[in-house]
Amino acid sequence: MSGSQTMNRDVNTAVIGHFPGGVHPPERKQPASSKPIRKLALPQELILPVRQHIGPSGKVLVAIGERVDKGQRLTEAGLSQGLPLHAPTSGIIAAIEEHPTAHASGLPEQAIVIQPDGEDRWGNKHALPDYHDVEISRLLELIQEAGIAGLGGAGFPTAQKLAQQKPLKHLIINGVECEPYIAADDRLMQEHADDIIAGTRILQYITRCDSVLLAIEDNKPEAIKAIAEAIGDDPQIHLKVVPTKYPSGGEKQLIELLTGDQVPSGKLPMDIGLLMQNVGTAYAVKRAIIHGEPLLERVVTVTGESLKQRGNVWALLGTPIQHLLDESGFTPEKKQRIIMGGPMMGFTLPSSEVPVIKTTNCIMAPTEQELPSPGPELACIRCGACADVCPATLQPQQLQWLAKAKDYDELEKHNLFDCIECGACAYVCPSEIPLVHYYRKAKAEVRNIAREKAKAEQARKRFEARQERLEREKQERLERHRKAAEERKKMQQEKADKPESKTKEGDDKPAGKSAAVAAAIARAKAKKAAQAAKDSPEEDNSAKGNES
Amino acid sequence: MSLFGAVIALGVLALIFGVILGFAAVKFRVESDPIVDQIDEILPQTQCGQCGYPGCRPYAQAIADGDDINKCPPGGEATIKQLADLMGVEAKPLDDAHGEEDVKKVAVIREDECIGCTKCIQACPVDAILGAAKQMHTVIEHECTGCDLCVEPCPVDCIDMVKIKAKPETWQWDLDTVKENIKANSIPVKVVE
Amino acid sequence: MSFRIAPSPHGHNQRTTSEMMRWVCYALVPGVLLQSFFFGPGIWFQIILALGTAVLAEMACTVARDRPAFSALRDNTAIVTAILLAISIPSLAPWWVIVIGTLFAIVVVKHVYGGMGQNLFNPAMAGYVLLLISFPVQMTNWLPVSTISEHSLTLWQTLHTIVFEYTPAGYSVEQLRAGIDGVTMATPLDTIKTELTRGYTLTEIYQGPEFSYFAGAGWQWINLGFLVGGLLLIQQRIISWHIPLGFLGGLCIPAFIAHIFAPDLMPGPIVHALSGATMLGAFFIATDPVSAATSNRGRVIFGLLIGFLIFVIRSWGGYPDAVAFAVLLANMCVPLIDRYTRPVVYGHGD
Amino acid sequence: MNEYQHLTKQGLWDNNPALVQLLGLCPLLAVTASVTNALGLGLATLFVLVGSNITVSLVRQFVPSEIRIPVFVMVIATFVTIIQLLMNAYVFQLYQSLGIFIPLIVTNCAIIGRAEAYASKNPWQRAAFDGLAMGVGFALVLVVLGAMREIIGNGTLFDGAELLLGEWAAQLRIELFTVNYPLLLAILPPGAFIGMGFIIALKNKIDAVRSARAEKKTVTRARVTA
Amino acid sequence: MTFNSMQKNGLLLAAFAVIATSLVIGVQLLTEDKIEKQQQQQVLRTLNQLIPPALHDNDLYQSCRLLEDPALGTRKAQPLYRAWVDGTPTALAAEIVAPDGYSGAIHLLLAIKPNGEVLGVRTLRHKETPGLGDKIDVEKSNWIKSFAEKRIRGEDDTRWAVQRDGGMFDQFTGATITPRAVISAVKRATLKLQQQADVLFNADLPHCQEGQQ
Repeated sequence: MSGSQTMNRDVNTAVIGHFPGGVHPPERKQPASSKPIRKLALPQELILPVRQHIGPSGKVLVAIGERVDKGQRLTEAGLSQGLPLHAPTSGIIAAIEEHPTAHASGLPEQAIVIQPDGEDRWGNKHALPDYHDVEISRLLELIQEAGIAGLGGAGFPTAQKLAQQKPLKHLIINGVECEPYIAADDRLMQEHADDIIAGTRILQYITRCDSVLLAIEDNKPEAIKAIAEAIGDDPQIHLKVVPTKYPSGGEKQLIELLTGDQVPSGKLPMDIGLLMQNVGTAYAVKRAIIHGEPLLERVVTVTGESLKQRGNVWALLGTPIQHLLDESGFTPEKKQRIIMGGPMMGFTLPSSEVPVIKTTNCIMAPTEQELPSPGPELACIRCGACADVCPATLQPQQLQWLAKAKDYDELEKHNLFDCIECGACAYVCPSEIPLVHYYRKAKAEVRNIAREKAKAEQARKRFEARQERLEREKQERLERHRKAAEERKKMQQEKADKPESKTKEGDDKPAGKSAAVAAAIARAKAKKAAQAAKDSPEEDNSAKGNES
Repeated sequence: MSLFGAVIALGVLALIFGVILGFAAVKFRVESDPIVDQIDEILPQTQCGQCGYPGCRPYAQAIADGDDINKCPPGGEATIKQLADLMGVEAKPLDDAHGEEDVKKVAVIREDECIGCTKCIQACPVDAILGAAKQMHTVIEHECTGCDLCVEPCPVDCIDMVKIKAKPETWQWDLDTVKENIKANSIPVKVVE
Repeated sequence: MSFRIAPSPHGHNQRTTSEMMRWVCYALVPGVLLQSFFFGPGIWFQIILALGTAVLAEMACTVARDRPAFSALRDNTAIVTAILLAISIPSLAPWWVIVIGTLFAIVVVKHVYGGMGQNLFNPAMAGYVLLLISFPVQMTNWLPVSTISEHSLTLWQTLHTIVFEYTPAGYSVEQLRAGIDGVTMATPLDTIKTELTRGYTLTEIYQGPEFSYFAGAGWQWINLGFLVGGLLLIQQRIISWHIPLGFLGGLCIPAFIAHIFAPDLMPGPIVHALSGATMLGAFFIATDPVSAATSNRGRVIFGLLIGFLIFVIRSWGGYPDAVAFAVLLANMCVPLIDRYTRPVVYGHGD
Repeated sequence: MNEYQHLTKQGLWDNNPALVQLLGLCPLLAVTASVTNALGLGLATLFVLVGSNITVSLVRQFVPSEIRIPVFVMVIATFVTIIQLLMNAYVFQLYQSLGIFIPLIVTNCAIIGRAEAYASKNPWQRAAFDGLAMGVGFALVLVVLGAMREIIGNGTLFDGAELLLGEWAAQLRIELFTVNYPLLLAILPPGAFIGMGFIIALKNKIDAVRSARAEKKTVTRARVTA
Repeated sequence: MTFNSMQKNGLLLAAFAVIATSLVIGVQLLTEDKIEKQQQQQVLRTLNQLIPPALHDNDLYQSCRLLEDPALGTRKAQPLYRAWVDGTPTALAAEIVAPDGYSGAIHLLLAIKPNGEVLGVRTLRHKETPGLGDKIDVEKSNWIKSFAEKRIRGEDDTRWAVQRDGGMFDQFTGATITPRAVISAVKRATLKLQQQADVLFNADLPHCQEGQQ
């Protein structure tokens, strides 16, 4: 705070709003915020999941064995929410395959594996040093083509967020970075304040907004100083220093903090005339427009006491986590945890073979002593500590009961989906209940139920349509039979002496095919018989029934 | 005399109330609630027949007429709970005489073994199998309800019921499965020179 | 390399439930010490009996419910329940009183309702009410405080009385209660209640030996002891101030108003606050989180309700003290209070 | 299982009005402080139930659905009033101790419930039997609860049976034990709630054990399609 | 349609009401006498405990008169029974109320000789705490019998109090309010009945059956 007061610039510490709840976990940002961002050696391979953001994946444009340049597009943007992907360095496409990805589930997704050739050879770049006479739609196109997604966490495609056609009250640039340990944005602000402000001005130009609120937490005096200098005397960009409290960097919380307004449930900030972008995104936009460089790398905080060298690194997208750990002097303890993201919202990785993706802001390898695991879960004693810290003023203890009881209707009535999963409730729970985990499960289940319901509805329609069709066909068949019978009668009357024609079904089958079919049936029968011998005799009956 | 008065008074009162009730019965008649539709809405529409009724709708009708609510294995616990809420009865465990709740599955035809007999197509209650006589058949995965009614009629046993693969977006946050996910799917990276 | 999987958040700051309960026990110490000074060492036997019963009952219940025997003891809540019940009953009550009460509290009120965290009622107070209703004689046999008592019992005499209901010399508790002039002494609240019905004024009643400075002799110091412990709990953030404040407000404000209008019939706020189980109730019993309201607004209302009910029952009800009844009645209102004090969720306001 | 066996099983166990339907709790909780009272009210309820079921069943053809509820209520109220008068005249002592609970039989939902659910749809023989089964089921629960509370709260059984059954019944009184301090809670209304809870829990437990032991049946799967 | 339904339902319901009411009336007429006899016996049973047959040759139940006097503890008229032997007044019994019981009013039956000696007291109805105050019930304890043969010396007779207050009656463990209430009610009523015994035996008071039932 003292740092900000010594500067006679537009540093506005008067915060309008306030958000309820919140916690003050130990910050531990020092190791990462005090050292410059390191450059890493090129890893052996880069693993690029085709889908790194919300929405469908794009179409792969390269083939195995193909040589690619740095910045070359690897996938084509999908339909609505897609984003293209680029080669972070030059090299050879080694594989296109399923690979565990940066997701809590550890489930595999399609990924392009590049083996770097070490040349780091750029392909074509379309730099655009002066964007002011370029049409906004073209700028959005450039941002889209650069593959920029929100680097703060959710990873929503930036161009699509910017393209919303509504007048803005404020453009908010989020440099709060409230999670403990993480100092990626902090360090980026310290080292690239000018780029960030330049990026901010591009965003401002695109959204035609004349009021920018740039928010930084008051525990980052160096960043505040750097940004304040970079802003200079620009009257449209207001630096807002917000008090340190987790989760003030959450989109909804920061909006309440800066403007005093709440984003209505189920709506977007856009609906109340606000748009928020992360400082990292602003930086990426600047690189994309002014330098023509797509999003190829990002700052990742690598921290935790199992590492000797803690700090921030520039990591190419696709860098395996193992590489980051190796480069940071990793000495794992027993039952080591590797966390992607911060201690509050990050998820543990089952394997270090997963890559850095666009939204990876932190990799942690904490020791047990540093971040003790919670003890065994005890029963909720309804102490209300969780409700006191919930920034969304939910009733976490109630949600927990309902989640355990699987009462999904009631969960929705208690606004489960307004939970931002910040983890403050579980952090303070004296019974050490993994509350957020219950909510995530419940949310997944609610979504699943909705999916099942839609599917059931679809199935019902198809079933009914089928029944209708069968009924219709039956009627038609009956009609045909009736007609045929009449015909036959007539014919019989007319040609009473003519013999009946043969109508055997099998006659028109080609002999070879039918032999193969017979063989297949015989095979299946043998199999079933063997099965039946093992199982009960009833099975046998059913097998016989099948043939009829 | 007073006793006689009581009889008269009560008789007259009853007459008046009877008249009012008669009036109300005609004036405020409410259409009966289509409870069967509501039940049918809850059922998973697999049309699998495990409940002992030919399809979901007949079972819905049966529940409305007082049958047990715990006969639907595909719907499982969740469906029983919803039915219990709707019918105002106690939820009870699935009656395992009708089968057990299982993970969601889809039918997959081993296409090289299919002889194109169309028996499975006739068996599929939701028309989720494509194909024609003597042509290879295939299951439209996202239309398949996993009822497994097609398995039995197949003369060459070429239909498998396969667990629906979890995807990151449909994953149910079951942390116990993470290690298996990683183990089952970790593929060594091939290097092509 | 395989790593450990854990749900977020990673790390934890709050005291655990068992630590909180341990703090509650520490905070009871000043009050219990004073109580044992004024009512003799019987309270220690009662606490030991209650603890033993509670631990065994808790283990039996967890085993019966197919859980490891020691799992439920880990949270220390049974211990708190046992101590609260033990210090609420007369210290010379026969041994089976506290055993029945603790069994009822743990088995019926806690485990039958589903165990830890599921109980609708405060187990200690439900146990107390069971005892009060079932054994009114034993439960009202409070000795006069030691400073005005004729008799003071040794450790052995106390134990003998608790086990056999008579002192080694053959006196019953009833006889021990007789004061200097042969008149049986009651608790100050009981004295106020009975003497008021006989037409005495409060001024006259306060002349009696049961009273000194602000309220009942001895009782006032015990209450102050629990107040000190309660303030410690608030300072340690084990409990929030909302319930105690509401409780004392709900009791003292009506008492103050009534006292102004009828100074000789209605005891004043200080007498109420320092009598009976007021402070124990305000800081240790009403604040049991399981059976209390959860939001801060709800907690104030919950506390006010208890305080006001105590005032009403003490003034016009059948029992001299009413903390237990008031707490149980308010417990029943908790779902309603919680429902109507639910805060507006982010994004759902106007 | 024929209809009568089915009705018996329903009334006594599966669909017991007190334990499963939880009907008529008000008189049930109020009078079960002793076996004698419980038996008295149980018999009175049984009688009313059989009577009203028969009557409702007999008149069901004439009663349109619009006024069936008031008619049922009138039938029941008439029976109760008659019983009350008869008890007042012939078993006065019991009448005194059952006091206001006799008129409360009118509000016992078990009775109107049976009238609506069974008697109004079935011939009178069956309705009578249903009333008997349900009434016996209700009375049994009353007696069990009464016994439980009397033993715990008083240490006796059949205390005051002579009021109900005549002088000879005084010998029925069993003094199980004498305590100086009976557990008054059992006799007081809260004891009735707690005791009732335990009886219901016991019943559910028995059902659970029985259904766990029950043999597995198999159901043939219906085929929706060809 | 509407009219039909109204007519049919109205008439049917009325018919049911008439039948049901008639049935009830029928039974009522049949049992009337028996019930009255029962009620008499009920009152007599208690009365006979207090006024033994030797002390009366008249029909106690028929002797019932209504007396309205605040000394009986209530403003309502209370039944008063008078006993004679050969025309000589032998005993007076009255239902009295102790309004200040621990849990509301306690209804008592008090019988005295014309000279003021208490024949006995019984509790008719009360709501005192079970196990504590309910010892005034003769089925629970003999305490109530301690009034028998007691006499009262006047308004300020200090012996008519619980021992704790220096009187001659036991208090029972844990409860003092209940016995205090009973004693003061009995004391007040005894004084009154004793003073007015002569008047009451001869007064023309309304019959019980007329005033209340």
